[in-house]
This record gives sequence, structure tokens and C-alpha cells, in this order.
Amino acid sequence: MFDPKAIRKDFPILARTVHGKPLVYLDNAATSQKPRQVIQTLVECYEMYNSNVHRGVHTLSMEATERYETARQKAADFIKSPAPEGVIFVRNTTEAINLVASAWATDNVGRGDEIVVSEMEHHSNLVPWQKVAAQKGAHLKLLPATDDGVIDVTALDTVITPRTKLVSVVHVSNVTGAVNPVKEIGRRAHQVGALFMLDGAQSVPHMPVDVQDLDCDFLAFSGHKMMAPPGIGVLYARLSVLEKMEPFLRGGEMVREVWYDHATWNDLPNKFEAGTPNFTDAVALGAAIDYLNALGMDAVRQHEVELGAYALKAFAQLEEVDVLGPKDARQRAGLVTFTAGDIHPHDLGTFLDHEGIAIRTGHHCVMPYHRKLGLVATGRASFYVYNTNDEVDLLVQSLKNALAYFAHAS
Amino acid sequence: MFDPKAIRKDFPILARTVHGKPLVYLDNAATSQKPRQVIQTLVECYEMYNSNVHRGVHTLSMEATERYETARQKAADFIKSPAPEGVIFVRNTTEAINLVASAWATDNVGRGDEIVVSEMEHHSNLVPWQKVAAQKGAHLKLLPATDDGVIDVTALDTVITPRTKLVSVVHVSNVTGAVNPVKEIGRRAHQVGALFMLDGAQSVPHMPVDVQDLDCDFLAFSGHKMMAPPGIGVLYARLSVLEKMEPFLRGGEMVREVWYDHATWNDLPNKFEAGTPNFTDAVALGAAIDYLNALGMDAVRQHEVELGAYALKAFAQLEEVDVLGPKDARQRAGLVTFTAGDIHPHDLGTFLDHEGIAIRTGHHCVMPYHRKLGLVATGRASFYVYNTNDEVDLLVQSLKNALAYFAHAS
Amino acid sequence: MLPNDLDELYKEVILDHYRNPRNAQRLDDAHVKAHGFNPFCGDEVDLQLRLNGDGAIREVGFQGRGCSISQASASLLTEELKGKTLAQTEALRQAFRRMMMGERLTDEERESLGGLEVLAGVRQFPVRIKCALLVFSALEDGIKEHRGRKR
Amino acid sequence: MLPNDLDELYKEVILDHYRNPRNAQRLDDAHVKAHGFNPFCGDEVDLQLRLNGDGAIREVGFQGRGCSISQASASLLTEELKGKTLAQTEALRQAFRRMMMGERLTDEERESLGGLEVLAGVRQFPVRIKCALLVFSALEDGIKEHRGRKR
Ligand SMILES: Cc1ncc(COP(=O)(O)O)c(C=O)c1O
Ligand SMILES: Cc1ncc(COP(=O)(O)O)c(C=O)c1O
Repeated sequence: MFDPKAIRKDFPILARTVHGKPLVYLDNAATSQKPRQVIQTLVECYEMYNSNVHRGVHTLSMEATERYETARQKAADFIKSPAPEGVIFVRNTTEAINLVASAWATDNVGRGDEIVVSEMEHHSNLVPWQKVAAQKGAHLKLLPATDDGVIDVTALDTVITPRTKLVSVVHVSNVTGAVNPVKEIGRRAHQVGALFMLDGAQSVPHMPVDVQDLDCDFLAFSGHKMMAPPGIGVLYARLSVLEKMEPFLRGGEMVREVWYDHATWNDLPNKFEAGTPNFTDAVALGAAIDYLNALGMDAVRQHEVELGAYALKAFAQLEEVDVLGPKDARQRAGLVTFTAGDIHPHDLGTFLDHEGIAIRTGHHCVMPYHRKLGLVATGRASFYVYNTNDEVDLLVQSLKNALAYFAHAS
Repeated sequence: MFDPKAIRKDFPILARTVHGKPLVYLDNAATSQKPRQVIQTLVECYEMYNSNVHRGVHTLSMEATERYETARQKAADFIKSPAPEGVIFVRNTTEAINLVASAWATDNVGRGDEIVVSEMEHHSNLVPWQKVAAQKGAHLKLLPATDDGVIDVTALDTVITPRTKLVSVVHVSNVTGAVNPVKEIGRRAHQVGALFMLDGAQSVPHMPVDVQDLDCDFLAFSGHKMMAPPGIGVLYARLSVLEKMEPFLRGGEMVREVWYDHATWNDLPNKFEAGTPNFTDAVALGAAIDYLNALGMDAVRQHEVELGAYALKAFAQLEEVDVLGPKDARQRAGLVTFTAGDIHPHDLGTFLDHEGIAIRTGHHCVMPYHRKLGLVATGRASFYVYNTNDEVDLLVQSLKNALAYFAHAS
Repeated sequence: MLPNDLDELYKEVILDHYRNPRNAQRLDDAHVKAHGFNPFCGDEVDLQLRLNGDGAIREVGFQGRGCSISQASASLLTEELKGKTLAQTEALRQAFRRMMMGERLTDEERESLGGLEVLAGVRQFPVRIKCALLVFSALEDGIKEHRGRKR
Repeated sequence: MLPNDLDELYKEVILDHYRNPRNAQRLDDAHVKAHGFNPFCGDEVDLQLRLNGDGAIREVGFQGRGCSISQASASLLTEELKGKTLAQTEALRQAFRRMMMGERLTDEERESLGGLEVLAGVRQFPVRIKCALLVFSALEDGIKEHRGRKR
């Protein structure tokens, strides 16, 4: 049985108070909290077998290497990568996308070619492509969003053309919460011979993601949004694509042989992991994956759909509150982005913080789409496995209080 | 009083055994062990105020941001950076150098220009420049090493010329252990109008390093070699240089304003920190710096010079053992790279591991210099604050045993 | 039910300035133009100053959008600027910044703040200090630019 | 004084092959050429095979430098290759790999290993397994290349 109350006991931070109130942590789309199993794994690394991986014949190094590669296997299995070498450890989603924008795009995008993203991209899946477009004389094109905040599949055939070399879209929007129709988008991308990349920052932590089923060539995600530490993330890539790519960063471990004037590259995945890797956080990501697998990703998804539905219904009772994104909770992730009357989101954030409730306020690194909607900033409550209906109730009650407070005060 | 025996109690891993023998960890140049103060800092982060930095108005986010920026200030103070904005958090030394090779070199190196490194560079300070040279039609030139394994200052005037745009050298060699004459090298670099960069991976953890006194424009170092976790490192750069540089990675946090077709950049240091930063490991780096400061970097250096001198003397008793690098312990760091008769370093590594002793064997990511010396691989014992003369004695005794074992066996 | 310090932040007068910003006009031929933008929240303020012959501020214009603190702070500031020289404005900015940092002000400094003193409560909310300072950094840049142009 | 399993790794015969590699000749007109290199330690092995008309290995050449395990493994292998077909060589490689992975071998497989069985002790030293396998991966690549050329 999926029991958030029991799960909460695994997360030490949830026992703390903020301004004298129990912490209600609803900023999970920004970063998640960590269970003691993950924290303990880190402590164990440092107390038992901390060492430089891949580089020593001594026992510590061997133990560390084994755990690092086991973590890679776990990450590969988690997203159904056919081989562990398809998993490149990076810092975060942003670095993963930059890796592709640098190492892949350099040799594969030319003048007049097109790169297609959507209107609702996070800056991390937009700004790197602006650079590629500018450097290569390529065109950066946008898949529009429907009024419901979902990528509009009716535009696929016109926007994605034979000149398109890459289609890179957000799997689950961190603003509208929409689970985008990525299989259709990928199909169209492959139809025209383009590669297909997914920004999985908001999907991989929250639902089963299968790179073979989605048929994507690249998938980027961040450990810190899925119970692992910051500082570790994954670029998954199809092996056949990876094999043909030039390296990204250069230096120790990614080389095979080095002379003063040139070098040859190591095998996958090392070729893309220059310098001492963040092995402890990778191992901790493995522990986070174990934790999620024990819950079951279907159950995680189910819980968040239910929580989302509960929140949508409650928000609908608040006249002054407008919610972005799809109406149907099954079409969206467990996050609710909203405006509350004319209360500025920052003022709302401060007010809620005083009630112990942490939500995110701002443009959520999605400025252009906010601008398009005529918004500067919004509030966002985002859920994870440890959130409960009670917490949603608290949020809604506090929203009411805020609306009254700022109305009264004016 | 500097007391390694007392210091050892702070490092939980030093209590473990390997093959039934107490661990003798002499692979500190690869990565260092972590004191409980650093481990505890990480645990505290995760249990008390884990959150996304810079992005939220809620209390957790505020607390996390404050600690992240305090860590930056500590890192700045540690190397005497005049401003915290001169400290860019990266993954490791390798990423720091790649950042410069990408963001700085792009706009500042042209056809026929020269980049100067030394013969004894780690791959991380060589391979990135090979790419710059190839892309720009620039020349990669080498400062030779003396027979003692120190960068040869008599070559400065001929190798560094008015066409030189950057001189980037290793401060302390991870192979010869030499503390290179970097002030003289920097002076020559600036004389011809070139910038001056230091690979501080082996110096910053082990001795006082003052960027103002050294007058360097860039300094790269890794947290994991100075008691902090892997996954965090620093690029220090002179503000005036940093201000004129284009960004490196693109995405969240490094932008000021974003439109669909272009973006503007955030202030320093954010401009160079794309995506969710590794805030917990940065905070842990702050704790590591506190720990080192409490010992005193002069005392740390003194301890390692003494240990190095003790080891050099002991090694000199072993006829079959040849040591690389300067003869005078004060001209070198606390690391000893050596060959032991015709025992292959890997066989030696395995033998020592069976005695509980961890040394590094291989080319230490410095292949070309090994090739130049006619070596394929060497053994390296490298010390830190917790190592003792007793451990050096154990190493020497085990080396004797190994020489006897392999001689007898053959 | 509500924590008291929230009322310290959201004083009546602050919310009033937020809802009814003063000097909400755009001066087209201004001598000093200041633009402030906070990339983290998207808040914006624009100030225009017209100076008279002896360098004192004659007229002020203000537009902006954002949270109550950033907008009220700007609106309150516009009420203090008229008649001040740019040097006096600079002193006011310093005094305000010092108040936000929780430093002890001299009587003279406190005096100079005028109506802006009502924002003292913000310093209990460290993440919001940036909001209060937004218009001041904008002004600093604007004045710098103006002086650069004169030279 | 020395742990016994170290003697398991460094058997007399292994160290003998290390010091006195067999078939230490370079065959210039070889049919199969194999080059193995381990970037982590710099170890290298080179094998050359000359085949006779019916595809069996007639002559073997070996050069290399590196640790005792990588070199002894290559030297021991050269002694097993003569007379084998490439297919048999492939079966030998598989059997050896399975021994290194700690899997149970059939009697036939054990038989095929011949002198190479002396390397069984390596599997207690996981980081050294790569050393023992170096020559085998080189051979695999070399045979693949040879077959590609024939097509
Ligand atoms: C001199 C030197 N430079 C650079 C590096 C690379 O450091 P990292 O692997 O942490 O990027 C190292 C350590 O491996 C080193 O010793
Ligand atoms: C949809 C989406 N893409 C990309 C990112 C960037 O992730 P990171 O900051 O971990 O690189 C985020 C999170 O901030 C996100 O929500």
C-alpha cells in the first residue's frame, strides 16, 4: 500500500518547522527532499570506500568503481536503456542538454537546418539552442502550445520539416504540468530523419519512463529532483548516436592515449565523463532509484495524479485563483501553477512561508512562455510521494487567508 | 600543535581495514578522505535546509542560498580572491579548465596565436588546449622540464612570445611533485600581454595559495582533493577577465532575460553557473575549508614537507627504487612518484594493497611526460594531514618485501 | 492568527503605495533614466528624473510592475526625491541600504529617509530585501549613466 | 607473512612467463594482427598469427609491455594457439572469459584452456581481470578485422 504518512518518516527534513509551523514542502519541481536511505548511502561512501574511481588497483578504488558502475546500471534500468553505456553522468539536466548542443550539434547542424523546441521550454532547453542556431546559421523553431498548455500536435507536420535535424521538447512541463504527447512528436521527428530529445527533468522523477517505448535519442534528467543529491544528473543517449559524437569536456579519464599534440578517446561512457566524476552522488542516485523502485513508479504516478486531482478540485473553489494547464489530472503531473487574484506571487510566497508552506514563485525559468501568456510570475505548488491531501487543504486554506489579508489590507 | 594522530580520529574511513590490515591511505593526490565535520555538514544540509538555491522566497531556499554564498565567500577568502564573484563553482579542475578553453579562448585566440603549457601537464590541462589549437589554427607550445622535473625557467623567454595569448601551467606537478616557479612564469606571461592560468589541483589543498600574490588570471582546483566531496570544484578568475567572457553552459539561472530568439546574461558569478548548482557539495567544501583553516595551511604544508623529506630519505635507502622530481623536499609537495626495480607498478599496487596500503599506479593522467621519460607507468605515494612517519615506514618495509617477493619468485 | 511580523512587512501604507503608486507618469525628456529588473522574479521599475538648472530634481516619473515591496519602495522613493540634488539622492540610497543591512543609522540618515523608513520591516525578510533595493540600484545605474553622458 | 592468495595470483609459472615470454617474435606477414592497449595503465600487447591453408594457426608472434598478468596471460595464450582454427580460438576466448567471471566451466572448456588455467587465481583480484583479458580482447578485434578483410 502506498502510504505517504509512512513515507514521510523516511524524510528527516519533513520533521522541521518553519516560522513555528510544520514544514509543508510543495516545491518539489524545483528540488526534492532526500530520504534517510540516500543520506545514509552518502555517509557510507565517505566512511567506508571513498576513493577515486577507475584509477586505482587498490581495494578502495575497486569498491568505489564497482558502486559507481552499479549506479550507472541502476539508472540505465530505471529508464530502460538497453545498455549502461547509454547513461552519461553529468551535473544536471542543463549540462546534459548543453552536452548535446555542443558535442552533437557541432557536427550535425548546418546553415539553414532547423532545430525545433516548444513554446513552453525551460530556459535550459531553449538558450543552448539559440547559441547553436546563431553559430550555425540554423533556425530555431517553436512548436506552439494549445490553450490548455499542451504541445499542439496539429502543428507537428508544418513545424517539423525535412530540414529539421533535432526536435527537443519538455516531456512534462514545469509550468503547465502537461504530460506532452511525446510519442507523436518523436514519430514525426524520426519521419523527417531528425533526432528526438526529451527534457525529462519533470517526468523521470514522477512516472515510469521507458526510452525504448518513447523511442527517443536523448533524454536528460536531474538527480536532485528525484531524491538524489544535486550535482548528479544523466544524459541518456542511443548508443549508435553516442558513438559518432565528438567528446564534450576534455581531460583525465575521457582519453585513451595522449600525445603532446593530439589524443584519442576512451570507450563509452568514459569518453563523455572528463575529470574525476561525482561518484558519491552517483551512488546516492542509485540509492534514490532503489527507493523509487521499491515504491513502484506506477504507484508514484498514481499518487501524484490523485493529489493533483484533489488540488485542482480544491483550487476550483477559489474564485480568484486561476490554474494553468490541462483540466484533466491524468493529463498532467502533480504540480499546479496558478495566479491568485492580483496578489503578486512573491507576496503570496512570503505569506505562505509564514504558514510553513514552501511553494515556488516566479517565472520558473520559463520566461518567454510566461510573457506569451501575459504573465510575469506565477505561484507553483508541486507534489511528491510524501505530500498528502491534508497538506493540500492547508495550502488552500492559506490561500484563502492570503486573499482575505491582501484584500482587507488594501 | 599539529598532531596527525589526533587528526586521524576525524576521518572515519581511516579506521577501516583492507585485507585484514589497517588502511594506509597514500593516494591523496588522486582524492582525499573526508573528515566527519564535512560528512556531518552534508547530512545537516539534507536534514535541515535542502532546497533549490536562488530560486525561492521560502525559508528553506533562503537558508540554502545563504549557505551556498557563504561557501563561495570561504573559497574566495581561502585563495585570497578579492571578491566572491571571482569564484565560479564547477565540478572539478577539469571542468574549470574546459570552461576557460571554451568561454575565454573562443573570443581571444586566433590563427597563429600561441597557447603555452608545460611538458608535465595533466591531461586536463593539455587536451582542452589541443582542441583550441586545432579549431583556431593556434600553436600549442611546451615549456620544458628540467631533469629534476621542474618547469625550466631558462626557457621562458624563448617559448613565451608576443604571440602567446595564454600560459597555463600546473602549480604543483602530480607526477614529479615539483612546486613550479609560477611567479616567474606568470611575470613572463604578463610581460608579453598573455593571461596566466594555474592548475591548482595539487597546490590549493596542500599549501597557502594567494591569487593576488601569484598574480594569476585563472586558478582551477577540485574540492575532492581537499577533504570536500567530489562534484564540486572552483574556477577562480580575475573579475575584469570574467566580465568580458561569454557564458559557458546555458540554461537556468545564468540568464537575465530570455526571449524565444535570444537571451541576456545574469551577473557574475551566476552567469557561469547554469542549471541547479551542486549546493550541498559547495557547502561541504566550505566545511572542508574551515577544517583546513583550523589546522592552518602553513602547518599543513610544513607537515607534508616533513613527511616528504622523511619518505625521500627512506626511499634513498632502497637501491632498486628510483624517485622522480626534485631532491629537496622543500621544492616539492608531499608526494613521491617512483619505480621499484622492474616490478610493474600494477603488480606493486596489488602487492601493497594486500598489506593494506593504497598507492596509485599508472600514468596518473600524464601520459606524454611519462612517454618522454621512457616510462609507461609509475607508482605514487601521496600524503595528507593524516599521514604519519609510521605509515611511511610501513610503505618502505612493504616495498622491500615486494622487491624480495618478485625477485625470489622469478 | 497571522504572525505579527507579516503585518510589519505589509504595513497599510506600503500596500497603499503598491495599489496607488505615486508619480505614475512617464517623463519623456528626462535627464536621468533608470531601469531596474530582477531576473529572478521578473519585477521591473522605471524611473525618470527631470533636473532644474542648479541640478536639483524637479520632476519624477515612475512605472513598474512587480511585488508590493518593489513597487511600494519605488513609489515611496519618488516622494522623497523632489528638490534633492543627485548627491543627496546618493546619500539617501546609502542610508536606505544601510537600514536594509540592519546597520545603525545616524539621526541625520534616519531623517533623510522620510517616508521610506516604513520599509524597515523588510529587513526581517532577507529574500525580500532585494525587492526593496531594486529601485535604488536602478537609480544608481541611471545616475552613473547620466554623469557619464555629461562628461 | 604474505597472504596466501597473493601466491595464488603470482604463481611461479606466471612470473616465469612474465620474465621469459614465449613466442617473442614479430611476424611481419601475419594474417591476423591484434593490438591491445589499456589506457588506464598503459599496458600493451601485440599478437601476430600466421594461418595455414586450412585456416589453422601455424605460427604466433608476441610482443608487449606491462604488468605480469597482462604479459603472462598473452605468453601463455601463444602456447595454446598453435594448431587451433579461429573458431576454436574463439571458443577458448569464451572459456577463459567465463573462468574470469567465476562461472562454472564444462570439462571440455577446462580442457581447452590448457596452461591458461593457471590464471584462475586472478579472479580473486577483480581489478586485475582486465589485465588477464587484455590479450583476449585484442585477439577478438584482430580476428574480426581479419574476417572483415576477407569479405
Ligand atoms: C595536476 C592535476 N590537474 C588536474 C587534475 C584533474 O582534477 P579533476 O579530476 O578533479 O578534474 C588532477 C587530478 O587528477 C591533477 O593532479
Ligand atoms: C522542465 C525542466 N527542464 C530543465 C530543468 C533544469 O534542471 P537543472 O536545473 O537540474 O539542470 C528543470 C528544473 O529546473 C525543469 O523543470
